[in-house]
Amino acid sequence: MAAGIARAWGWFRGNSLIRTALKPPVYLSLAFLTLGGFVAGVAFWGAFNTALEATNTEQFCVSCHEMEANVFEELKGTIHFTNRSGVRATCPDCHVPHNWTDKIARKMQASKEVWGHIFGSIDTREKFLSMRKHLAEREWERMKANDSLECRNCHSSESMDLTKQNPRAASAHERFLFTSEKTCIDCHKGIAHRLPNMSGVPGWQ
Amino acid sequence: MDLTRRTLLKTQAAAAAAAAANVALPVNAQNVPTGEDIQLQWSKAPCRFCGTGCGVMVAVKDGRVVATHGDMQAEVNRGLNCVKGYFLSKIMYGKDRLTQPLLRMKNGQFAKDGEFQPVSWDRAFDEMAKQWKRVLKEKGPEAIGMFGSGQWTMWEGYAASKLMRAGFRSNNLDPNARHCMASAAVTFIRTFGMDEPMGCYDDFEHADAFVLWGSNMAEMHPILWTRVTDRRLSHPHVKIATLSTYEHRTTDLSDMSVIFKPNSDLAILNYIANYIIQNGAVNREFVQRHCNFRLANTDIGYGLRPDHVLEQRAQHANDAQVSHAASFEEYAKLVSQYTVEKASELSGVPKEQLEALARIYADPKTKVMSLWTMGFNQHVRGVWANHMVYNLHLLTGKISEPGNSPFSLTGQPSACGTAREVGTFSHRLPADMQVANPEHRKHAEEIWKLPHGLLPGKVGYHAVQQDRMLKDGKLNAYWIMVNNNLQTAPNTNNETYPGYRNPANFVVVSDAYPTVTAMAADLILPAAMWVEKEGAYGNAERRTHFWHQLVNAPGEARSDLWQLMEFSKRFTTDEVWPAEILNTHPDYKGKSLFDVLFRNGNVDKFPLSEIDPAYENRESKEYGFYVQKGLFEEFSRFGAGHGHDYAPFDTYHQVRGLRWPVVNGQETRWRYREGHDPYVEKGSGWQFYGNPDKKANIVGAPYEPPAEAPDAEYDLWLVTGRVLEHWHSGSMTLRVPELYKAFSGAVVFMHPDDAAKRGLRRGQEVRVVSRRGEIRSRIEIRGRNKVPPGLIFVPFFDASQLINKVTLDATDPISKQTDFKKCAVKVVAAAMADAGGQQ
Amino acid sequence: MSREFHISSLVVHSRPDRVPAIVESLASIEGAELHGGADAGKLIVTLETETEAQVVERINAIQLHDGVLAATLVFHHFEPVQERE
Amino acid sequence: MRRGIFACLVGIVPFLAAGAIFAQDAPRLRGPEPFTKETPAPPMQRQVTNDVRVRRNYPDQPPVIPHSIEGYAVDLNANKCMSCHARKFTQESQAPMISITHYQDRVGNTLGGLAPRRYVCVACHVPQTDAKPLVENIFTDMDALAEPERQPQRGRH
Repeated sequence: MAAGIARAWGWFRGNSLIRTALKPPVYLSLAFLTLGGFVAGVAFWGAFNTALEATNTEQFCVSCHEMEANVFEELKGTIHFTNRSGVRATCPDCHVPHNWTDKIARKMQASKEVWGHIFGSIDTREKFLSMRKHLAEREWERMKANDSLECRNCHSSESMDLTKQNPRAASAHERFLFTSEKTCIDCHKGIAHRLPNMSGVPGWQ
Repeated sequence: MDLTRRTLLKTQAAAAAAAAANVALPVNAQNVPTGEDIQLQWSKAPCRFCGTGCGVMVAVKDGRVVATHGDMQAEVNRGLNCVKGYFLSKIMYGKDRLTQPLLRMKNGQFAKDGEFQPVSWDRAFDEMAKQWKRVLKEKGPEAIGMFGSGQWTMWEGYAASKLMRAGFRSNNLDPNARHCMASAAVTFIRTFGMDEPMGCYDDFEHADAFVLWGSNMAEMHPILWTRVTDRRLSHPHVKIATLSTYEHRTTDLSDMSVIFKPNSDLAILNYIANYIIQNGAVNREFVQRHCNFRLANTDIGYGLRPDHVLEQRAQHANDAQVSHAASFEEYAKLVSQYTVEKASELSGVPKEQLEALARIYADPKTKVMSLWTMGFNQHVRGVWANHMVYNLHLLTGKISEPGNSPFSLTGQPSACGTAREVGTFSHRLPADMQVANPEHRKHAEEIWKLPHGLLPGKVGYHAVQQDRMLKDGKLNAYWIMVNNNLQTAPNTNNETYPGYRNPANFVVVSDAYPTVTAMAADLILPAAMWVEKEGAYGNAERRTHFWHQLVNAPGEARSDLWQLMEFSKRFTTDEVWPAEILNTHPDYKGKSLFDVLFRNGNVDKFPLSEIDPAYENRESKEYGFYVQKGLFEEFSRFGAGHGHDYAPFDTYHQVRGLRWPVVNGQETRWRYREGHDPYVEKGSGWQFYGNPDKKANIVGAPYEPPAEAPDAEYDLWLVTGRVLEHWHSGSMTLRVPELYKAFSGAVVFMHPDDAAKRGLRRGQEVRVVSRRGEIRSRIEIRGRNKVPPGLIFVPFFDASQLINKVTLDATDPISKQTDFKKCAVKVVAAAMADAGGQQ
Repeated sequence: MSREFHISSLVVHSRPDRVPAIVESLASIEGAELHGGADAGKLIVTLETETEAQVVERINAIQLHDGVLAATLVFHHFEPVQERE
Repeated sequence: MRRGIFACLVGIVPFLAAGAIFAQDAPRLRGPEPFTKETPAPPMQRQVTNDVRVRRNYPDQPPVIPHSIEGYAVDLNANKCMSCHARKFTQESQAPMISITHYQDRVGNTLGGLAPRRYVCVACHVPQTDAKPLVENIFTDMDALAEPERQPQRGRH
């Protein structure tokens, strides 16, 4: 794997266009630098955001075998995949915050997953299962910390109509959600993917 | 506060405890405000459903069953029942119970195309006897047949066997157990020379590892599964490995879930044998002292009709059962082809998983219990699959001791007791004896006090063959009891239904409810069920379990036993036996079959006074002797003294069943093992005494492909089976509202990707189409079963979605058991197909 | 919380020589009632309690009694108290 | 006597009698008529989710589940049912506690919690759909038998 990265870097350095681009400028006007910098900035910004959006799709997420064979496969049997009105929650809906700064922070975290992919830390089902608790706990912590922000992007507690919920759900929401005693993820674990070993997790035995 | 209700509950609580402890409560202890009105009479009975054989306590009040609960004293279940068992109280009370015989008639006469009309029992038996006599006269005994069941009580099966074989002189008697565990039964005989498991349920509490081969125990044997989960969750070292073609509730609780391509279990089993040999894990001493090696004939066909191209092409379709003596080296060479790479390639299972599985068997310190049901038995190579798992246990010597146990589970409450021990298969007599063996027939004739040479030696038609012969017009008088074969047989549209409606045939169905099969019959006889008659069942661990008649059947419904005996009165020996036999035995002349079969000095030996006065017994009261006792005691003579011993009749009414052989009042938990089995000689360790040399057979066979596999047009595997809440064809459980509401209709379990690929959504109506037929059903992509892409699962309980119109009538060529677990189908949207059809 | 009533029954396997003493002590346990079985050494006892915890507590109390081999719970049923009239 | 009357009736009302016997949603229990006829698949039924406790047929019957259990884990990792019905969670969840019979193991010892043999809740407790029963069940509640004055018409058939 390390050899592959070295090879890519070698290619990158060897390419003549890139070599030229990397040379320090000999003579350029300040105006050009300013304007050019602005244009380049816009271009870079656009490209960055486009790239960011491209990585923010279900298609991108499941392009990794680890995601496709494990968590995505499990999602398919749940209500977040198919439901009455046909509104599907895709991976980033739940796992990537919608506002920009949180999104970037999450993306930087996610680069770890790329390393995980490259080094094959969960490339078999068995490895994935043995890591599942760790992976799940990280997501639960994140969602707990942001007060289940991604859940609330669709399921706002202000927009709930208790008469449309079954009595058990209505009473639980009234007692725990509206009073802010609990947040979504406290109760709704394992709704999109299968659960890890829950021993020691509060509320489970 | 409702004082009355409290008192009522308290009385029930006390009665339940008293029943569990076998203590009689003094009358005054139940002297509560509502008086004797709320006293319930509690009695024991085995559950009516699967082969587990759970004990239940049944409460009767005013001639009606009002409650049931798990019997605390029953060893099998110790107080637990599954949801079906808990609702046993309601199975007899569907409002559409059949209460009088119904005959198809036009203008007061029987007519094949007539409408069902109520008739008296006399009229029903008259018509039936007329038809039987017509067929006997025109075609002889081979045109008479009967399809029975592993749900018959033992004496009903025994009486049917006597009536068919000795009365009508036909071996065309087969139970629906043929569809259920014939592969297991046949392989027991081929391997050990004797039928039924060597171990017992006590193995559950001793095993270190459970390997399930094609068995979804969590749904199909839920109470045995409680014993497995108990062991697993209380002992962290215990592991469960489940092999299946899809994930289900059992894999949810398994440490290892091994999902393989249909039929490739054969390759996996041979790979494990190879691993055991390659890694020096063979128990050499055990193998040398206790095993023989044999190699099976290969390329044996698929039990289809003989003119089918697959049969024509097969080299050994006609001698599939033959095997040849071989050496260990020859066997080792055969399995050596099954490397981990090859097994992984054939099965689609990762190598690491296969190796982990093989280590379970190879490790001498791990006690392994292998369990299997229909995944193994309903298999075009079911006998081979059974052999292969015995091979693993025999190679490692892990057999016949607590926790080391190859264990075949059964699907019906008396598959073992009635189908196997009593011998209601077309090739069997009681106590593992064979109709083709003249010595065995002679023995039967002696016990039955019948003239020598009376019993026919030709093996009769097996289940699938009966359907084919009905269709072809070679089987013309046919009686079906306690089963719903038109819903449960394979390829029913082409192979079963045409035979029932063939104008040359007269078809009689005895059942408690108007089932699919009953509705296609010419005469329906209303049957008593479960505790409406005195009965005996034999469960999967050789446990014989009795119950008393607790209530009367409604209306004119009568037990199968009464029906069989009553029908026998309509024939004299002169009408059904050959003149040469009667001439040499003139004292049998002019007698009724009832006289020679049931009033023979054995069956009528015990007076009515021996019946427990607390219980009703309709049949005995009618005939003036204790019918059930007479039949059982005559039957038990077949096995006495050679490994099939039963306790005296009355004992079984006291205990919660006993596991045979019962010698000197002691049941046997582990057969063939010194110290546990009284038939094993001291110093021998193990003796597989069913075989003359007291050795077991390790039989080698290869992987062979299934009869039909998905292709470009029919691109999916179809697997059929049961669900927890419904039992078999659902004729009882669908009539219990709670069970019906728990699983209200069959669905097509499909992988979400397969659904998406076909543009199908959850709940959408589809057609499941094979080369043989099609049904309409609905798509389920969630729920308890998670199938892999390329495979669908459809349960068969729903009479409005007869999935067996779609299945293939391929059988194991040796056991003749149908493969309900694999054929090729396609699934298309119903709306689309309809639109296409209208153009 | 709405009140409940719990009805349960036990089989108390007892050493035959201790049965009279056990029977006597049962009388002092609230809600316990003996229905029979003294001859067989298997006492049939029902418990009427308001919570399940009391059931466990009482089984434990019975189990600890000298001469009791085992107290086995056979039946347990509870339902809310119907406040009628 | 009964037979005599019955015999008289047979001649007059064969169709009525047959009609009464088979009056039910035919294909759902008896198969299509004729067998070869195609029948549309019944719709998949909706789960009952009203959380209303259902009266038991007899005290020994396991109560049915009045809510959906779709996606609930009952596996080696987790038991979702117990996260509400275990004793320690019932105050928060307001769910009925598991019966204390569930604390006893196979040999009769009382344990501190759910006995492992009882781990698979769904083996005995099943959710319900709102499907209408295909045929009436005339099982009679023992209370009805015990208290004649409250007894509904007893269905002798």
